[in-house]
Amino acid sequence: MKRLVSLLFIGALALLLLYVVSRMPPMGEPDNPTATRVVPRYLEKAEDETHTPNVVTGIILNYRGFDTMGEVTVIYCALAAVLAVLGRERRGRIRDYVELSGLPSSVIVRTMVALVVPFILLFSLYTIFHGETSPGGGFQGGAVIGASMIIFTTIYGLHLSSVKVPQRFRSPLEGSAVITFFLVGVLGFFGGGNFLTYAWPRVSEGLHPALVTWLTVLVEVGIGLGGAMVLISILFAMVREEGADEPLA
Amino acid sequence: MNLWHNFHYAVAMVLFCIGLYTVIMRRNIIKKIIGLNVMETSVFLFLVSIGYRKGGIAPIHGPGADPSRMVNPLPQALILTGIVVAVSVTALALSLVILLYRQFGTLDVSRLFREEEEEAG
Amino acid sequence: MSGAFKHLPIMMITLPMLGAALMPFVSYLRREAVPWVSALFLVVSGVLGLLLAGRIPPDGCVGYRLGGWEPPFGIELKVDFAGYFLMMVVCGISLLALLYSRLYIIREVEGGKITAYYVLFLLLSASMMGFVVTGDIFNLFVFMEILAISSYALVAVTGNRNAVRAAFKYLLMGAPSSIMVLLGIGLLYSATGTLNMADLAARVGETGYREVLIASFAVLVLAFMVKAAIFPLHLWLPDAHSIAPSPMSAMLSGLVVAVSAFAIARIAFSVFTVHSWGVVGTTLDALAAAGAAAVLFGGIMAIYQRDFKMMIAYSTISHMGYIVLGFTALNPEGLTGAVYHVLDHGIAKACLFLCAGNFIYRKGYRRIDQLKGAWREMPWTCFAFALAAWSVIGLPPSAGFISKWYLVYGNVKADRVPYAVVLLIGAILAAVYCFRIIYYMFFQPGEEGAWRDQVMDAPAGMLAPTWALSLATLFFGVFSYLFLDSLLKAAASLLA
Amino acid sequence: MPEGATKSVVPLFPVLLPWISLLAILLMPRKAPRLRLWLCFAGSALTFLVVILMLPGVLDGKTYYFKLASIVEGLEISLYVDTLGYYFALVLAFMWMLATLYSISYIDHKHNRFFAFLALCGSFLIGCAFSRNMFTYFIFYEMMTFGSYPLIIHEETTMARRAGYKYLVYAIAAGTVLFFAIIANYFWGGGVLNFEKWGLLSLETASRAALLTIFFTYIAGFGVKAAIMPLHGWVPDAHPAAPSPASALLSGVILKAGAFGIMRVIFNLFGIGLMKELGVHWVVAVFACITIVMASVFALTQDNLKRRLAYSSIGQVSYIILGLAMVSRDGALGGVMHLAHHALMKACLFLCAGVILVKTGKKNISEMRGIGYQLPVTMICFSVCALAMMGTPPSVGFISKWLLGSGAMQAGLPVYVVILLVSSLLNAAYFLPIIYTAFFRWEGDEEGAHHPKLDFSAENDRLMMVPVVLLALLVLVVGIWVTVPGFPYSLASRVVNLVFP
Repeated sequence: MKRLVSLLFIGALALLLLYVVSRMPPMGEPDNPTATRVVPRYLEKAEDETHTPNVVTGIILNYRGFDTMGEVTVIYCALAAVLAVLGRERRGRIRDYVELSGLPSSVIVRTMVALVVPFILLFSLYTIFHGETSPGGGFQGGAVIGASMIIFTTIYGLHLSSVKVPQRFRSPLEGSAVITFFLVGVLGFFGGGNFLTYAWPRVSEGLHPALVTWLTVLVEVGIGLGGAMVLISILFAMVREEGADEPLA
Repeated sequence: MNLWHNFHYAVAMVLFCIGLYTVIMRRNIIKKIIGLNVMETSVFLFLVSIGYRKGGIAPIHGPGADPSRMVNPLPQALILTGIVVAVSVTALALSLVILLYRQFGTLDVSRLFREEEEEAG
Repeated sequence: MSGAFKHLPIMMITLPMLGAALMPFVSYLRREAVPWVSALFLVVSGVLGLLLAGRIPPDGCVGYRLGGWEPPFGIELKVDFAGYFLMMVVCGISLLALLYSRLYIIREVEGGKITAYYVLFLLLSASMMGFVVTGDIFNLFVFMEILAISSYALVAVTGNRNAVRAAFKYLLMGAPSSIMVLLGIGLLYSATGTLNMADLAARVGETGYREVLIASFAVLVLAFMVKAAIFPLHLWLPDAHSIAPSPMSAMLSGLVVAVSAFAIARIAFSVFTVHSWGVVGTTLDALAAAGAAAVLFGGIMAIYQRDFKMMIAYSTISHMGYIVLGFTALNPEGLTGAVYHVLDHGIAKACLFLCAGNFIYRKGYRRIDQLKGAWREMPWTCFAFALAAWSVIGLPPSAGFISKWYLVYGNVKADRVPYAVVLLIGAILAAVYCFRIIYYMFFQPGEEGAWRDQVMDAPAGMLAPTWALSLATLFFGVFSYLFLDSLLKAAASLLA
Repeated sequence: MPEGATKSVVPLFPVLLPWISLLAILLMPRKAPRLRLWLCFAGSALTFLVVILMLPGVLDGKTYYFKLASIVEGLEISLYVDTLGYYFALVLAFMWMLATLYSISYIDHKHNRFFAFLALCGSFLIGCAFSRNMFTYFIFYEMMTFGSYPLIIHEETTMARRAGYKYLVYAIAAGTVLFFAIIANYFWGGGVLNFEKWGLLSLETASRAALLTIFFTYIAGFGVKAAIMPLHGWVPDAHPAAPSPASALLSGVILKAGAFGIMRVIFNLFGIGLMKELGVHWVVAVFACITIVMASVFALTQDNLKRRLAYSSIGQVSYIILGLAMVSRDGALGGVMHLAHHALMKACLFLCAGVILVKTGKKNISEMRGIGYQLPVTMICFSVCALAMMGTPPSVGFISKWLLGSGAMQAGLPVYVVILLVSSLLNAAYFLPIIYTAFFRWEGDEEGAHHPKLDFSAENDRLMMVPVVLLALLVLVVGIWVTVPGFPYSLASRVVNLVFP
């Protein structure tokens, strides 16, 4: 019965949504509201105004930088949420639960991972620093770093990876994305602009392009670092299986 | 007909409903989370398709890139944020699942909630 | 506004975020400092807000362009008086709940999670402050997500099985609704090509895609109805709000749902403005009907609860209906009532939950009949509870009376006498469930051994926030004239 | 700012002074309970003194005004002393003082709670009397309603709890209706609720249907407090359950707050002109008549003394309502004056009942044989007041009934006179047996035993006897020297002259 009602409800919803779709502006036409409003300016002026050839990066970090600040806060929030649910590994006691993780694997796999991980890290750096000219950016780079640690952890176990990225290094850096954004934002005040203004009006004209570029890169690095640390911490919190055998309550 | 022309949107909507169905009807909570992700992805598909432009090129300035032919970069920027949000929600949901599994030893939603009724009654 | 003052709103929002980001570091240095440092950030934020007092023109709004980009190209904060007012409400109540947490939370949450608790707490309040003043609809979504994720996690923070289950239920309803918000924003964007609320308002009137607009409005309203727990979509609320640790229940019940309900008003008035009410009117009518049902349903369910936190949670459902009925009246009085109700409901509900927390902290009691005779042992908590309940019922001179006055008046003015009557019945129901508890606490002899004969109330660190809130219900009732004039003007300009 | 009013802080003092009593209770050391209670009394006496000091000004036709807060344009919380409000304030401040004095030796447990709420209710009631508009009135009225709840259930017996529950149910429902009435008035009446004119609404500003809605919701809202049948249900339970000084106040003053509200509605908001135009006052009058007769009939069947007095109060308050509903000059005068007259008589009766309860422990009339010999002073006072209630001259009861009868003739409806006569007969029917039982029956009288000797020793408690005797004397004095300035007539006639220009 419940199944039938749900099916009917969802079917009706689907029909309604399809009807709405049929009334929407045709996709891809150049005279759609989406193509004629707001966006042309981004496409035409972004390079001059944000000094990033990649318009998407320009929008993310500059025009809509505050959204991105929200975004890094969301991911930071997710970390805090995961930690609030699962708890962080305790300082110093990490050995207790190390042996539970780490898949048994052959020498070939272990060697390959050890060889590949540095290259992945290098690639992530490229992604971070090249974000403004090509697809990529801070968060993607951070995610790549996180992915490298996932591979590493699955093969070598939590203990070794937590030695490589110890808590005392990780936890202060987890908020670095938010902090960077905040600092860059506040610097905007002192440069005579608003929060998150990159092109400080008070600084002489000649400095502008370089300043904007450097601030953009700074933010990218902050996002990358913070994102990576957050992902690694989430990973550790989830891999950790302390007292997993018996139900707690 | 517009629906045919907008088939990207239509697919997104159908995916959305499939995701919703999964969330509502599946009893396994991991499948519910998968359904959630399907819903999210469908909306991303929807938004990216809004930004599509016939014969468009990537919105990156460079030699030979004509701004008037570039696709709409705004939805892409929004989707990046959206993806991060989706990842965050999924991470939280999965950690809740871990905890639920530790405590109840089951992923079956009907068993989770049947117990609740027993406790209440 | 000129000079450095124009930066204050953004600092109010971002400072708690910064605080949250710094918290792991603080915790690494000295874990005991975490609650105090978190409180410090909220205090600074609140002080900045106080500096703004009198600088927001009541009949207009102060725009703040982030990154200096003019709208609609950049993101804009639109701080109108109503938004500023709600920001201060959020800041104040969060601060008190945070201070309360310091002693309470070590009982319920294991040590390793406490830092995460404060991080989430700060993010929750920062996101709510951003949520009420942002002028960009996608930014609204981002803040809403921070809000949602931190509240899911905070429900589960105790890690006990019911809490995790309630949090998961909450997430299972909350996350799809977030996705629906995104879908609604997508639909809106496809029909107008812009995300700035003011620009949207201008475009909504001239664009030709009526069906898309209606669909988008309906989807947004539906999604926010889940977030605000308005009647048929309230299923997650009673569990989540009653099982969460008490200061968290105070935040969730007092602020989170109310702010979400206010978001509907923001979208209805700032995006789909007057000239499209004809288009979206049916949705608003349906919403009002749902609100009326919520008032009655929540009130009746609250009467039948045995667990007092559960009762307060159902009362919240009822009060969300009040807010909805207020702004759907589509006149300044109704909207003022709704905004003022966010304030007084927030204060009173937070106070009730903190009182409930005091009982749980001292005695571990959760059932209503265990409160018989509580007055002898915990008089201060009981008095605070009575004062807050006074406001929940809406008796003069509490703040609840003022908002009830405007809600009913707005509805009468909008020629919706049945809804006005529903509001009054809601107040009667509130009186029934509140007076029952007051009666038990003060005038009923307790069971043998349930309560000691000497006064042993909650520690001062917990009583102080409780009492601050309960006195605030009186303050905002007696001194409501300080705000109402401006709020009415702000409401009128929001509706214009 | 109302026309011709003097801006003055004076109205604020009576409202704030009772809070001194409250502070005294909260701050005084626990070791000096007696001193604390005397401070309470000092607070209420001081209140009365301040009210008295305003008398010359009010008799000169001055009005005082003090603004507390203005919520928005047209909606303010402010105090305003006009003749009608002052009249009510004078009555209640006096009653309050006597009740506080009486309570000092009457209340034997939980002093703090009782005196605190006594003081609070006093403050709120004076706030009611001095309200400038319906909004302010409502605020004070509601606070007073819930503030009197602890007084009613003070004894904490099962009966008191049940009565308190009933009281709450009625009060909440009535408050809600009243709230709606005020909103309707505010909206349909053009956003004004002020009392300073005699007739504010008119058929030009509002439609007939709207005016009728407003009128009847007001009557229903205040009717619960004023115990118009069928809204009287809480009264017969609350009075016997409450301690005697609280019952004296309930029927002496708190019931009158409802009647006073109706006065404000009829005189100030609607005005006599509009009342005549609308022509619905007869509905209220019919309800009042039914109440007068039925309450007396119910009173006959009660054996519990306070319950009988409670039913008597229900009937008597409806005299006031009837007087107002006659829409005639003398009727209104009688109604307004009866407010004070009934307060004097009924408060005295309840205080006597309290003395009987404390000294002999007897509640029911059938047990009171020969009680006039045990408590002679009390019972003489009781008899004086009971006779006054029947309308025997020379007493205040006679004055009221005379004026009401004359008003009925003015209104051209002699049927009201018949009602009044019937009611007087019924009053006699339920009061005379009490007097008879008290003085002409005694233990063993059927066997021919001699009646016992008069025994004054039980009445040595001056704190309780002073209010009783004072009230009984006033019942006579006010009934004889009617026109002394400060007595009800001097103020009520001014009011009526203003209402009927």
